[in-house]
Amino acid sequence: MTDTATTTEPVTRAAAVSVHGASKVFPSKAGDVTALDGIELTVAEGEFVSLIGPSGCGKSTLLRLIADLDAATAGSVEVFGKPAHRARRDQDYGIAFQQAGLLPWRTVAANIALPLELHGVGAAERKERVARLAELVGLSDFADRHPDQLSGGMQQRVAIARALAEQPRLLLMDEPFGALDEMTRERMQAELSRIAAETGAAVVFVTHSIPEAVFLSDRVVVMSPRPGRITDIIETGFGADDLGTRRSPLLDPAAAIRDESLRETPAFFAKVTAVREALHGTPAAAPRGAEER
Amino acid sequence: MTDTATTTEPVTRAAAVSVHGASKVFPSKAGDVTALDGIELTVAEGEFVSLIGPSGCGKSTLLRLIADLDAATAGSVEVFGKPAHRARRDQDYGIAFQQAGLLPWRTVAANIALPLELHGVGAAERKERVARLAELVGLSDFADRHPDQLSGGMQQRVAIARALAEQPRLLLMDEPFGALDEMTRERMQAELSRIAAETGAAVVFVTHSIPEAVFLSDRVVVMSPRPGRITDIIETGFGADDLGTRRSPLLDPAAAIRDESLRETPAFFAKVTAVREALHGTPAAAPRGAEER
Amino acid sequence: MTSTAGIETQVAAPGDPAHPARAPRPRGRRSGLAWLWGIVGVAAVVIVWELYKWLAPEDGVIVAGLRILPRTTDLAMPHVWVMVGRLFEPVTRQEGSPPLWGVIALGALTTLGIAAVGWLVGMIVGFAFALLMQRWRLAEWGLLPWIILSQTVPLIAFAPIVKSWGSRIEIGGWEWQDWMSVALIASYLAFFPIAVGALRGLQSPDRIHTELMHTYAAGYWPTLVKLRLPASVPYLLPALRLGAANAVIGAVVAEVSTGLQGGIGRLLIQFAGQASGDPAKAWGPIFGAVALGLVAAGSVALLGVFLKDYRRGEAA
Amino acid sequence: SGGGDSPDPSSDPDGGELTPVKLQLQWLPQAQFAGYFAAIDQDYFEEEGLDVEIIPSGGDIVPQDALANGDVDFAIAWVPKVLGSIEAGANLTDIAQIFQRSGTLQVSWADSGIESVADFEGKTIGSWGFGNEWEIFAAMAAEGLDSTTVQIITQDFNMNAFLQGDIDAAQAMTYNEYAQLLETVNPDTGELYQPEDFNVISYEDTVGAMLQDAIWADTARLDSDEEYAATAVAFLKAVIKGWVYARDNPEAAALLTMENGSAWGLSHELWMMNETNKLIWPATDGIGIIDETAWQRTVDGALSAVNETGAHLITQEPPASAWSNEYIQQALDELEAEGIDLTGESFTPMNVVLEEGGN
Amino acid sequence: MTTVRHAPRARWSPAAERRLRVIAPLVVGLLGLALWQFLVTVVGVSDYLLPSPAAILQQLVEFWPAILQATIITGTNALLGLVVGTLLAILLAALAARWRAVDGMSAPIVASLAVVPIVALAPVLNSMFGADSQFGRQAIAALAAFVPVFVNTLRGLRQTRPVHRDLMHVYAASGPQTFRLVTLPTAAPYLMTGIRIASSLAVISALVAEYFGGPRGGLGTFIATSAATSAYARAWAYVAAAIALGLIFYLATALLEWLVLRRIPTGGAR
Ligand SMILES: Nc1ncnc2c1ncn2[C@@H]1O[C@H](COP(=O)(O)OP(=O)(O)OP(=O)(O)O)[C@@H](O)[C@H]1O
Ligand SMILES: Nc1ncnc2c1ncn2[C@@H]1O[C@H](COP(=O)(O)OP(=O)(O)OP(=O)(O)O)[C@@H](O)[C@H]1O
Ligand SMILES: [Mg+2]
Ligand SMILES: [Mg+2]
Repeated sequence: MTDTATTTEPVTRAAAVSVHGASKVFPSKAGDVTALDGIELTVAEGEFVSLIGPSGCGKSTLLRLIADLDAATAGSVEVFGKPAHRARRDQDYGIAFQQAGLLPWRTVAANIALPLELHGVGAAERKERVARLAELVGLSDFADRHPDQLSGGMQQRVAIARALAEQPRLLLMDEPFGALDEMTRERMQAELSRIAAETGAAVVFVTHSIPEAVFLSDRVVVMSPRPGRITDIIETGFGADDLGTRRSPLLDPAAAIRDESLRETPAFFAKVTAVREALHGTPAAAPRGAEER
Repeated sequence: MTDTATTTEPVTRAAAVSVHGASKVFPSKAGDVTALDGIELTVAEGEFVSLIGPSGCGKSTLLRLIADLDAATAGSVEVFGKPAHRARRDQDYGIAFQQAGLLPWRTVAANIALPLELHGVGAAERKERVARLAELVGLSDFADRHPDQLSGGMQQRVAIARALAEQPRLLLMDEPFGALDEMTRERMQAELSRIAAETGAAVVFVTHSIPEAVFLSDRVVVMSPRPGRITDIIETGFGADDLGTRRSPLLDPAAAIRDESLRETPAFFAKVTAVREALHGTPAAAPRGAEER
Repeated sequence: MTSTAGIETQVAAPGDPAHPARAPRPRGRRSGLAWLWGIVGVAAVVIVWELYKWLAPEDGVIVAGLRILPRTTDLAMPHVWVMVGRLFEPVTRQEGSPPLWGVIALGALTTLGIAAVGWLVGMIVGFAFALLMQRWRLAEWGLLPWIILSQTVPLIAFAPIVKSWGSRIEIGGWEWQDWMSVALIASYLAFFPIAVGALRGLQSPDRIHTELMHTYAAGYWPTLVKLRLPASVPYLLPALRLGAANAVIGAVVAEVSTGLQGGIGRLLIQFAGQASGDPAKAWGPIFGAVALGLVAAGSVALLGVFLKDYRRGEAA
Repeated sequence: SGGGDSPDPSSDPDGGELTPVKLQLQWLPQAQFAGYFAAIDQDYFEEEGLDVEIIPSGGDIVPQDALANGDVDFAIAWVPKVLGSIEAGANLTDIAQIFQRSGTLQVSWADSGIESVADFEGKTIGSWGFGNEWEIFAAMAAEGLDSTTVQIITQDFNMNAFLQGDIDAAQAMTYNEYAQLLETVNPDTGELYQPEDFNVISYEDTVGAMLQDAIWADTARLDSDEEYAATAVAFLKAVIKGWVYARDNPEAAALLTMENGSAWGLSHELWMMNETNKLIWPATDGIGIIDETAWQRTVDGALSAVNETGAHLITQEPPASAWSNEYIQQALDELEAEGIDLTGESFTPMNVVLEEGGN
Repeated sequence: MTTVRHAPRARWSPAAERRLRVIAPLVVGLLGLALWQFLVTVVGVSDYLLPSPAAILQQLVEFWPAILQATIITGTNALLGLVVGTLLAILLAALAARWRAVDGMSAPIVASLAVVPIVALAPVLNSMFGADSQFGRQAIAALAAFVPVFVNTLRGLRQTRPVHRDLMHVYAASGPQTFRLVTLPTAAPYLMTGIRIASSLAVISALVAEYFGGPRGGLGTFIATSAATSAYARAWAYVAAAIALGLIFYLATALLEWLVLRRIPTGGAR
């Protein structure tokens, strides 16, 4: 635990993510689709930021720009002060998707080891790191299982371990718990909160769930579609003692870990309501049939 | 609206659903699985009941017993006072699943018409009923579309219209909104609430989502797994003026329709907390790796 | 092109069969491009053929006593232009002899007719088997292995028996014709993919759909008509396409085997007999047979256009 | 002319109604079967009160099986193959031996040194299989060679395997495959190959010589069905007239085969007609008469032949019912009266010029 | 409306099901044999054309060494063809999956190969490669095997899930690494299915090719030779060997498929 945290010690002063004036246009036969327009977003080191918004508002696209899975049409995307593609090559971030995306023919351990293998980490070190990561996500007993022998929640934990394998200081997650049932999901949220605090990594987290965003984040970024824009940024202020940044886990990791009981506090409920209102504008139901495809 | 409601007028005094001492054992090579054990449940006419509980606690199994998709190993399952299989043959209920389960080669209208066609309803009447149902779920403009041209939420609405096609007094729904994103889901919940009120049908609703259960239901049935048992029944008391039964929609349909604003009331939050506690027992996270498969 | 897709039934796809692997592209441009590349592909074969014939030794390339690349003599590999040119010359020197392509086209049409009958019979039989196997699992277990095994029986071995037994059938004024034996053998090859494809198709409805029909208290026949048949279309179409290709192959082989006159099979052996003195002539019916197979498979693919509503599941 | 005055029990009672008859050939229509086509074309069958349908064969149709199964009434087949079928249980009788001589050759290159069957040892020998290989095995057996001392290659429909050197000696019928060779351009000279380019072993000159195209009938029906026996005689009469016509009008007969579905050109068919005539004529005892010595020689050859799996063509003498001159003799006798030349003593073959590709 | 309870199919316990899956085809097979023998011995379908199973068995015993020899020859041709055809198909499929142009160019050729009858190909291949070697038959078996393997492999190579592709991109993995770690394992089950289908095709093609020229000695040759002299019982004994050979190939490849699928589970993980 302490030695994963040591990687954050030689801290560069650059933000984990800084996006300036980024936009993304997808050409299509029925005309161009502006998925993102004029996005400005900075994520500090160690900060947990959620992106929330209706389907099609460009949350995934924004995350993919940061991960250099797509290139921005305009604007700049920097990760730890470097262009996104440099950061990708330097393996400065870990990523997890809605689908765990494990290789079904590899065991849990081999799945976690995949990025290490690709980047030439020696077998002995690999083994040791995988063991530590499996421990971190609570799957030590399942290291030799294949993914199809795991529940959805367990698969997602393997994916998170894999994303953490190279001790990145930034974690990108696109609805990682979207496919889980609500109870498993709440448990996973608590675990993610703990893991993020323990590793001190910054997290950009895409979700559809307001309580999830509120429970996990230091800041919730609310987006709206067509074109994809950031409409609001709401700070939760839970467990934080300075503005916009979670209390450094180096000082007191435990303080940053969200507790289940948080969900039942009025403060939590108030933030949920705030995000809901930011999202819906008015709390009325949308007109019938007007729902987007 | 009023004439769909007329079907509830010749009301039999029997409950919509009454399950007594029902249990269900699935044989498997690794020994028998007791999916349900000693279930006692009565759903009154016009009542909205949600089943909630962790994965594998037997929610779907219970719903399938009521729908006569499986037969109980012991105990009795009655629908409107008849054995479940009689009720199925008499088409006393409509059903909808997590997946909309529309036939992809049929248009929206033809999908809604399917049960009518199967039961020999004449073309003219069929057409008229389908038009009314499409109107009810707000899809009149989409009657000639095929399912692949609809969004997930729209597909789910078609499935609900189909379930209502034969004006059943009982609606069975197994996580009908499970595959939708949260914002669409909230909208669908409001619509279902309206539809249930307008048609006066009793609803048995399976869900994983506590807010969903609380928002929709007159009563929330909390279940626990291994063996599947009912551990708690929580009355919400929203928009109800007598115990356990929603105010009869014949008297005042509008009063039974939940409003979006309900979600932001402290009463709602209190019920959510109550159900959560009933579910989790203690609000602490479960031990790592112990999650069920 | 169409029948490459036709072989898809042979794919017992593990997992989700309708799982789209790529983002769909604009359809028109794509098929235009496909045609273009297809033409380039054929041209490439022609060029490779001629280049090889030009560069390689007469006796081919022999490695360790084994000829791994073909001879390049005119006997073994006539020039492409000679083969094509031969198509437009008369069949024989006899006065009034029609051009070779005409005879081949006529033979191909004859075979196409016979193959079509074989295909129809194969479709009916294959479908009947599929229905039987879908209805009773025991029938599936008992029959399916034999249906698979049936295709390992060399059909040439029983072509004479079919002809002989057929020739004894005479019902009233109706008499068994020799071409029917050929059609029957063609149907034997055609029925296999259709039976397997139709079975997969009939079994393809999701559990959610079969249960829905159950909750509607719909019996076997309504379920079949409203659910299983429409759902089987995406599986059936490639199966029918493959069946058509098989029917043509079966018809050609059976023509050769039973000595039926008039079809392309007969031309194949007749002209193959002349291949020593007139090598290019023997290639005519080979091209004809390939064209015939492509036409047969392609026309079945056209069926898919009329059934496109039933193929929506493929994309969704 | 002669049909009316010949005693024909099958047509007389029916008052001129024709008796339907099916004849199974053993290969595609070609001049090898010109006599039968001529008999139809010249109405000889009709004159005998018969309505004959000729059924060509393909790769796998065994004529004697079609006959034994009752699919047809008469069949043309080589004697040795039918001997095998008779031993397997077919009940057939050779009622006319149309070809008096074997037309099978084994062709090799002039410089190959293969001059006789004895030279086959260690060589690659071509044969079509399908029962055509027994003559080779019989001839080899007479030379003390067994089937394991040579490599037998199945030839396909043409002579390419031989021309390209895959086989040292190819099986060829005088009337067909040999012509195919002579219709092919010699790449060295640019001209057609010439007979001097080849060594030719004729099986007729070996102990292995076997009787070939014969007309077979169903033994049991001959014995029990008088009408069938009478039909056989009438059939043979027309067939003989057909072959006489083919002998006397080879061009017309060759053209006839082309009309009946041969894909060859006229030069090839004419060659085949001419060579076929050579196998039939002169027929010392009259066309179709079975020569007992030749028959015995065929039987002996069939008994001695063993293929590479150790299978014998036959293991015992065929029954006496396997051949009979009774019907052909009766037919000849009746035709004799009409003054037809039935021996062809004066037959002189013509000189046919082959053209490239046989077209 | 009807009393048929069709939805839940008759349920057997897993053990009973496993047993029935073996017993059912055996019963059907025995019934077929019994019917055959009955037709021949009792109804009196001529034993001459359709020999009884007993007669075939007797020939099978008598000519066992020769039949085995022939089976080995044909089997070797089929096996070589299957292996070579499979390798070529994988190679070309890999190219076609990589370059659209190769895909487009190979389409008409593969389609043609799929519809060309053996009887058309055999004489041509004999001319090209020589009738004195088994190469022609092996080439035909290879071509027959090529088509299903190519089509399935190409399909399989395109099943790579976008999430896996993204993942490899994120890891800055090289092309060969991606192919080895993701593309190939994803395609493997499809490849196996293709090989299983190709296996019986290869056998039947190698056998039928023997009808149309080349060295004697294989099953096809002796089926033809035996039938030509009406030795039908012997012919069917060879046919039985051909069926057995096809079955062996099918079962062997099915086993291979099962082994690979066991090592590469496809379901479950999403
Ligand atoms: N590869 C692409 N090509 C064309 N359009 C695209 C592509 N990817 C995304 N889009 C479009 O960009 C917009 C934003 O998509 P994006 O996937 O980022 O939304 P999202 O917020 O992640 O939605 P969801 O909540 O459904 O995941 C959508 O309108 C989408 O249709
Ligand atoms: N057909 C079946 N055969 C064997 N076991 C079954 C079957 N259906 C359900 N079970 C078992 O019964 C138990 C209850 O299953 P059920 O599907 O009712 O749970 P659930 O509450 O609906 O779960 P989920 O929330 O995941 O849908 C589980 O342990 C499950 O494994
Ligand atoms: Mg997204
Ligand atoms: Mg469930």
